Amino acid sequence: MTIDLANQIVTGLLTGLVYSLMALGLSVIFGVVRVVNFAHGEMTALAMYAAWALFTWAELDPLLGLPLIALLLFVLGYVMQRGLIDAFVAKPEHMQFILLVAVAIIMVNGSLLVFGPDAHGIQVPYGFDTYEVGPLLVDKVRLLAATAALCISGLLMLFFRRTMTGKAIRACADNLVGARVIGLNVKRLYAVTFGIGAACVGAAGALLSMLIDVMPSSGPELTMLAFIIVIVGGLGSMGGALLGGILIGVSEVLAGYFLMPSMKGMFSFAILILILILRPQGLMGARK
Amino acid sequence: MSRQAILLGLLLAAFALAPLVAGPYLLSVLVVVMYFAYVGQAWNIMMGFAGQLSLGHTLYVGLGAYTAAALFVHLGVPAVFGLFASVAVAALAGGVVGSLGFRFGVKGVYFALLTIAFAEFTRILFEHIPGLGGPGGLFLPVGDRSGIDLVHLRGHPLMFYYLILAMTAGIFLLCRRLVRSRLGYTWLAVREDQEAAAALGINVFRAKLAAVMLSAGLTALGGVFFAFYYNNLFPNQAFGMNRSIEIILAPIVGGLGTLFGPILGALILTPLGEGITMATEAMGFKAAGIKQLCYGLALLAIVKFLPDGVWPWARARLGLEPGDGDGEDDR
Amino acid sequence: MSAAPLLLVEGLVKNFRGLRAVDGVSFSVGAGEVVALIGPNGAGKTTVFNMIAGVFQPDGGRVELEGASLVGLRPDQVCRAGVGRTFQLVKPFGNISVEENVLIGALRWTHDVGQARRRAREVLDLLGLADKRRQMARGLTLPDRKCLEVARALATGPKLLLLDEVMAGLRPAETDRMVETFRTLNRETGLTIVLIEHVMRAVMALSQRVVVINTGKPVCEGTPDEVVRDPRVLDCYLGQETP
Amino acid sequence: MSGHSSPMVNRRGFLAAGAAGAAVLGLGGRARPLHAAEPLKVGLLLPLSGSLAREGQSCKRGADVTPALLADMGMPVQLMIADTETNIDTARTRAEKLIADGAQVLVGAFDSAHTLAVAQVCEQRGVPLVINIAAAPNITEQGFKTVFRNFPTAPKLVTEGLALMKDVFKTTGTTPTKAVFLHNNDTFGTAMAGAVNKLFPTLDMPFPLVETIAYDGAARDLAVEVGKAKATGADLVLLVPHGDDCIRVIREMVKQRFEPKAVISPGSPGMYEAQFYKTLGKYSDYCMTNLPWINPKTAMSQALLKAFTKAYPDALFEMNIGYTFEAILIAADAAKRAGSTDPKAVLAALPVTSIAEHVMIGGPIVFDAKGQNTNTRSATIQNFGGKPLVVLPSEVAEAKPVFPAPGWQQRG
Repeated sequence: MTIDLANQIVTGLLTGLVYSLMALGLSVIFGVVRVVNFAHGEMTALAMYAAWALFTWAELDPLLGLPLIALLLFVLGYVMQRGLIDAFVAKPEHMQFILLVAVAIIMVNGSLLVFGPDAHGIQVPYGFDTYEVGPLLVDKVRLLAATAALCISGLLMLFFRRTMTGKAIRACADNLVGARVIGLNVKRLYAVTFGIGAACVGAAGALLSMLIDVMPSSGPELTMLAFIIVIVGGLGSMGGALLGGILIGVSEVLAGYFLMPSMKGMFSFAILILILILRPQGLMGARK
Repeated sequence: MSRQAILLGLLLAAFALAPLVAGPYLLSVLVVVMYFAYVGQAWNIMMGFAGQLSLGHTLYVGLGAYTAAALFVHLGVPAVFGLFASVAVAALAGGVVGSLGFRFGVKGVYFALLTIAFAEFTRILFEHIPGLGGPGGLFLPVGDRSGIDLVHLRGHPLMFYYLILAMTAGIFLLCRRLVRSRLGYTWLAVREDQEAAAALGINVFRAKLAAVMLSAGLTALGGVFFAFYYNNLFPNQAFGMNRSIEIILAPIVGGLGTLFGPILGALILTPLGEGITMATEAMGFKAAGIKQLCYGLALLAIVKFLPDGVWPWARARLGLEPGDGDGEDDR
Repeated sequence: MSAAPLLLVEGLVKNFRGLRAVDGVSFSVGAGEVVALIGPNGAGKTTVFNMIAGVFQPDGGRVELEGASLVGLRPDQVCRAGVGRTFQLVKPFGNISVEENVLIGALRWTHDVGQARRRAREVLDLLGLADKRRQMARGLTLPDRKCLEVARALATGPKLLLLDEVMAGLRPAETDRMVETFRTLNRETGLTIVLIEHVMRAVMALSQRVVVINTGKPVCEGTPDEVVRDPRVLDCYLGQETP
Repeated sequence: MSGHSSPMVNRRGFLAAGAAGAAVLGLGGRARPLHAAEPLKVGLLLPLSGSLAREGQSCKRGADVTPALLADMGMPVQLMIADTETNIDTARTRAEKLIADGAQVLVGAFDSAHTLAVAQVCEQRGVPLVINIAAAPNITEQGFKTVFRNFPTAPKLVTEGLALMKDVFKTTGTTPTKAVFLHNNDTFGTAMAGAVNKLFPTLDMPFPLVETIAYDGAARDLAVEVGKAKATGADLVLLVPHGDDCIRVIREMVKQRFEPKAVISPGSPGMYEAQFYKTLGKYSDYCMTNLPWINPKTAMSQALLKAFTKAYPDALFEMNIGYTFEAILIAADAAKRAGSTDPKAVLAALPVTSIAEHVMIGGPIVFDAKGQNTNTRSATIQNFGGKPLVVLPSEVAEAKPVFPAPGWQQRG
């Protein structure tokens, strides 16, 4: 019983880390551009399709294809921000929402047209391997994916701390007027930020493609998941997204284990409601 | 008579006479149009007038639908009485969402996410209530489809058409009164600037709560219609996120906070969907998904080029700018 | 002792994150008086206003209107108690007409929209905005917005009007016109006014008494003429320039 | 009534399937329709996009190859295919549109909610609806006069599914000690679970059901669910998935080294689908599903298989295809017997349908007073080498059942 539970918690933790990376993209975008990307899950699904295509047609392991997919999504994000979203940055939230809903509809049905309605999954050769760590069984794919997610998150934090572009982006987030005054090209930085957020999604999608199957209708589900994680951790906070992912991963495991598994989603939404009411800035966000 | 009133009269007459020329197919499309005009208008009270963005509005559709349907199925309560319970339950739910959100200062996008969370929570909850069919669905006995029984809401599709037409006309007139009432002005003030509204003696919390509860209660009536028109309810269809999106498209495309917006939006969107289906079929595109792809592109174009909605744009072109009448400014 | 003053502020204290923004400010305003609250930037004037208006709750001290405490009331309750206010950074209801902006103020005391509309027109006439009543408020110039701010507050029918820098940014002629309006109002309706103002021309012309505060603390109080001659007042303004 | 032109074939006759097949295929020439040249316009409603796109498109593949086959049998049909977009509003308006465009019979609509919405339109317009797939029992409890369903209700699926399990144990001589029941918490899965929990105690099953675990099919990952199932110590897994969720279940079972004697579905889609085989490879083998299946031994199903493989060489030939074909067949047969494509005439002919030779396993297609075909019958199919083979009932079996299944690690 306890070993089973411990196994489950480890699984939840590892899976949560991968979800974190996806949510991190949402958080970065909101933190800087102040636009909630309601097409986030759909973009993740696109990345998963890309991983599947590379795996199927070029026999490229998703872990190796990851940089390429991240780059692809970076370009997509950059172009989306430049060509579409930028005009809506100062518009009210419901306009941004409808815009991104339209984008999501296009993505979902575009992938239906291209890839068909079937679920696509990737079976890497080591897909069924597990490590025995003491009494625990640790799934190899999850461990690899979680490690990769953690590394990428770390790199991203370094990017925002150490590089000029990263610092400039943070300046935009902290003080937009100030950033304009000192001559930063805000439009370009926003596009870069959206691109980086999308690249996170690309990386997360590549990793997720090894864990779950992708269908055109996978998108909305993933969008909701990203929201829950980011709100729980703190919208706009990078550490918060990581924490939120782990928390949601583990709490769903616990809810599934002790309650009815089909109700675990309800549990996540209950956490979301409580956080929104009691601590809307999230666990790691700063109160405005 | 103002030009707006004439336009309104013409529109109502056209819809009332539509069954004379429209076949059952067109009528079924018009029912969908009217349904979305109705719930869009109800949503508009909360967002367009009081400025509170609800992205989980199907919560109230679902609660309204399930309440009246369950009362009918389990206790035999006629729809005409059940709808009061529906309105009460939905208004209460709106009160809970609103008071929690407003009391704790949940604002903007956070409030919108809160409404989604409540809707999704309720969806999963309803999947676990066996008495309401769970995910297996709640079925209403269809009964006689030829007569007209407004008490039980059983009857001919034409009856449902006139019912939803009356509901849409009713909510239009109600909203028209509301925007010119003390409460309506209070909402506008809250929508525009809460701090300034409070400084003018407006109880912001109460005003917002009134908007949510009224909007929720009216939306629930749409849910009752939905339940008795389709005669089956499933949590994922009654409470699903995509239904919430469908509800808010019409008023936003038509023009947020305007009276004609939701109607115009619904009149554009539903036929647009039908039109795209026919056009793609006529052009020989058989692939599934192409219709929604075009729909998405059309939606994108509308929000991009007419960000204030179609009605404010059309109004300017029709010479119906507000301020023509003596203090009877139409929104 | 005579009847309670219209507004009594005593020993008002407010801390922001350990910083004492207002520290022991006291003054009282009799019915029908016009009092100016002046002081250099950051002196805590607006914070005092916000505590009177119920936006902030004071950490210490009393605020009373006609002997009844205003502490603990929400802004809308303070307004309904008879205090109208304007905001330093104007907050017009941008997407509705000028007349409707004012009408909403008038709905404070009447439930009849028609009556509120008539009141709104009177107030707009009084403030010279009548010809712009159909415009959307967001299209107004800054002076007109300031004017609208005052009109809205006036329409609520206040006993006490709190004006937060309504003359700032106005041209001298416009300032004079507005000063004249307030004097008329004060003379004819007995309206009590407390104003925060930097434009000394307006302060001198309008106020019967001036309260000076600096870094949250009271400095002195007197007639306009007394205050401008008070070396402490000069000090606090000059002290700001020379560190 | 002249409608009885199809030969009634009793059960014994049906079991001697091969010969009867030829006879029925020859039937076309015998009945001599009055307006042979005029094809029946069949409006087909399926969720081709939206969340049920996968199932809907699978049905559509079956429909695509149908007109040519029916034409060969002297039953010309013209298909008018409409997409419900997995949306109830669209389902209803599309149904009206199809009728407005001249559809004489409607077939559909896969999803129970949409089917009921369409049924109301059909009832109103006097146009017959032949349901290809939709398991909610309520559909045929509404007293509709125009609705005919050639698909078993959930209780029937489960009753037969559980009975077949006993047959598997009897045939193989092994009986499990206890079972755990995992099911998808969607419309279909819940209907099935309700039936399982209600019927299980009445069917004298040789093993106890220790726990029922409902899961959200959309849930990203099913590790907890499988972990919970493993913790019960059961040696049989009853699984009611609804699509690709079974892939995630099996994958987790392998990873968590949960080794039951078998994974059996009492009647649900998933474990015989192309994606299942492709993704799981050798781990997909030996899983069993008890459900209505295409009878591999009738001439008509062989003809359908041939046409299907030619049109869709990569797609799996499964239940959705068979039932969609049969629904259209039923409509065409009625029109032929009526000698008219007029909806009224077709409607009059439908209640006396009796099609002995068809593609699904089971007795002749006949409808009871409620419009329900009571002769549907489940079979046990088991996966071997990435293909589903019929293992029971033995009359139509293509292979022998293997139980218990070899452990995950023992597979080449």
